[in-house]
Amino acid sequence: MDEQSLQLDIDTSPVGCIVTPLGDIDMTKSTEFRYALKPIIESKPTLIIINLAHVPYMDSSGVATLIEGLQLSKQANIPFSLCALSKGVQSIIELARLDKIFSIYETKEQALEE
Amino acid sequence: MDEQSLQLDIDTSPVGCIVTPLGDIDMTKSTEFRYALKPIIESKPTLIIINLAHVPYMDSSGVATLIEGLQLSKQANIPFSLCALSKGVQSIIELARLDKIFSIYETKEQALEE
Amino acid sequence: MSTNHSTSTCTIQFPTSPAWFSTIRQLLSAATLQCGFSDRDSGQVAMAVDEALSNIYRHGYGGSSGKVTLQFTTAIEPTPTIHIEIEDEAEQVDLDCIRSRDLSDVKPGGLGVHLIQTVMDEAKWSKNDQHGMKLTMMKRSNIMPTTTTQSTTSNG
Amino acid sequence: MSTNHSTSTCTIQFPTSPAWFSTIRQLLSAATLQCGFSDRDSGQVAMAVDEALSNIYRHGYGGSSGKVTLQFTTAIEPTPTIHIEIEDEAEQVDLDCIRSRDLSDVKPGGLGVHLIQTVMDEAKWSKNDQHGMKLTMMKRSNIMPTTTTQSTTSNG
Ligand SMILES: Nc1ncnc2c1ncn2[C@@H]1O[C@H](COP(=O)(O)OP(=O)(O)O)[C@@H](O)[C@H]1O
Ligand SMILES: Nc1ncnc2c1ncn2[C@@H]1O[C@H](COP(=O)(O)OP(=O)(O)O)[C@@H](O)[C@H]1O
Repeated sequence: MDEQSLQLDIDTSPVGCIVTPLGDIDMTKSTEFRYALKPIIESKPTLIIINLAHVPYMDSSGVATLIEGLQLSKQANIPFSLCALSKGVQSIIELARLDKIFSIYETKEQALEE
Repeated sequence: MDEQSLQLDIDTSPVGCIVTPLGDIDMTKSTEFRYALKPIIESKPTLIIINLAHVPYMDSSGVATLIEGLQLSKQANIPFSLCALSKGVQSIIELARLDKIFSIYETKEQALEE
Repeated sequence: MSTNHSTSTCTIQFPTSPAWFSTIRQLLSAATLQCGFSDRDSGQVAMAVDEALSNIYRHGYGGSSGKVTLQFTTAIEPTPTIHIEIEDEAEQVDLDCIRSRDLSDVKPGGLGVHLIQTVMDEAKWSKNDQHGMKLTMMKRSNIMPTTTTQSTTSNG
Repeated sequence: MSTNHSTSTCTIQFPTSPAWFSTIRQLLSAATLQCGFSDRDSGQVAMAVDEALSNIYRHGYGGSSGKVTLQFTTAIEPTPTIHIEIEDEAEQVDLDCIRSRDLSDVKPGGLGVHLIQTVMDEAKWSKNDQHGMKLTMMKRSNIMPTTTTQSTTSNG
């Protein structure tokens, strides 16, 4: 069972902010993920990259959080992208037909280059 | 499901060899663990430390592998110790009444000092 | 590990507490992989069940934990297949309310029913006789069945 | 997460393939934690079931995969308790063969039965009527029961 709180690496630098959640993002974690993203967006970094390399599974509540993050970032004029999608995350993003909505990069480095 | 092979960090230096298995060691992994330990013992390092910090669960077949490792090391005159036991591993070692049989240290550093 | 496939059946009654969901996903993954589903299909079945349980928790029980009974049966021949039934004891809702929304309107939420209907070959909600709802789902694996039948291998 | 406890019951039939074992451990952990077991007790129940399944795989089925039916029921009152039954369809063995060895003789192997008997409050092997063996186990949690009864909490 997985009742711990969401683990999140946040790497802030002048180039932007890279957010790396660790572990599945399902109903037990998505609210926390949302609360973590909000102040990051409000701090107005140069850009925001969500690194999903260590998220084997994400449910629709996690996807909803990403959509909200994208929309809030857009309003604040901050580029918002996803990178290093695991197979599980890739699958739900495609099934939700969001693969054209998000900027998706294969690696963190490629996401930073934009 | 966990059908991947056993992940193992092996850190060899003049001081000795520190073996760090990653993940549960149950029936699906213990044979592999045994095959990994044998050549290490045969290479006659100064000492062998099994770092169990990243093994949340070990079953009796894993414990059997440790006993075999201890006995082979003893024959070869190599100090063999365990360190950084997770709660799960600690529990099975105690239940099997092996806590006095193995040299057990809290940290890698303490195990190295001996 | 053995490459032979085998079936499983399960009936489990548990609370819709989200703390159970990752365990249930793992259970469905194990069952589908063992009967021959691909990784991808197996993950999708686990996702469909996860989304169904989330909906029962949020909509059926209004964010409280309530009883759920999950049953599944896997088959290997002629194609790896899983049949799943999820029953709750929550308020019965109008079946018309359970539907996918227009996805071209990008907004947070409202994806669960779409995902369930997309990844499963069949997904049907119905009202139970007395109280509660029932979701019946079925999925066949997209990969070709192997010629191996369910048998025992000696690998010990 | 909710701190209220709740019960679960499960009947699952699956192959004794070791690939299932981690899933089954997770299932037992979830069930025992949810009904109020401590982390330690919960881990021990999962271990007992794991060891029992390993023995069925190795001794009962001689290292092949065979059918196993696992049933469990948890209760909260008066003390968190789990009842477990594991039935196989393997050769029946003399019950005297299933016993713990002298642990003072340190050697690899021969720990499973000792572990099962030590961590569970009851563990009894028997022969089924027709074929196969049955292991019946019970454990009560060592922690004091909370006064919370099984109810729903609104935390959504
Ligand atoms: N188990 C259920 N019980 C009652 N209503 C449900 C259930 N599942 C789905 N629904 C209804 O179907 C709608 C669509 O569900 P879904 O696609 O998962 O999106 P969301 O849950 O975000 O609204 C819900 O808003 C709800 O009205
Ligand atoms: N499910 C089972 N079916 C048949 N024999 C069993 C079973 N479980 C245990 N045994 C017998 O009990 C003995 C002790 O088992 P155990 O303590 O787990 O040690 P080990 O399996 O390493 O021998 C086994 O050697 C075997 O003869």
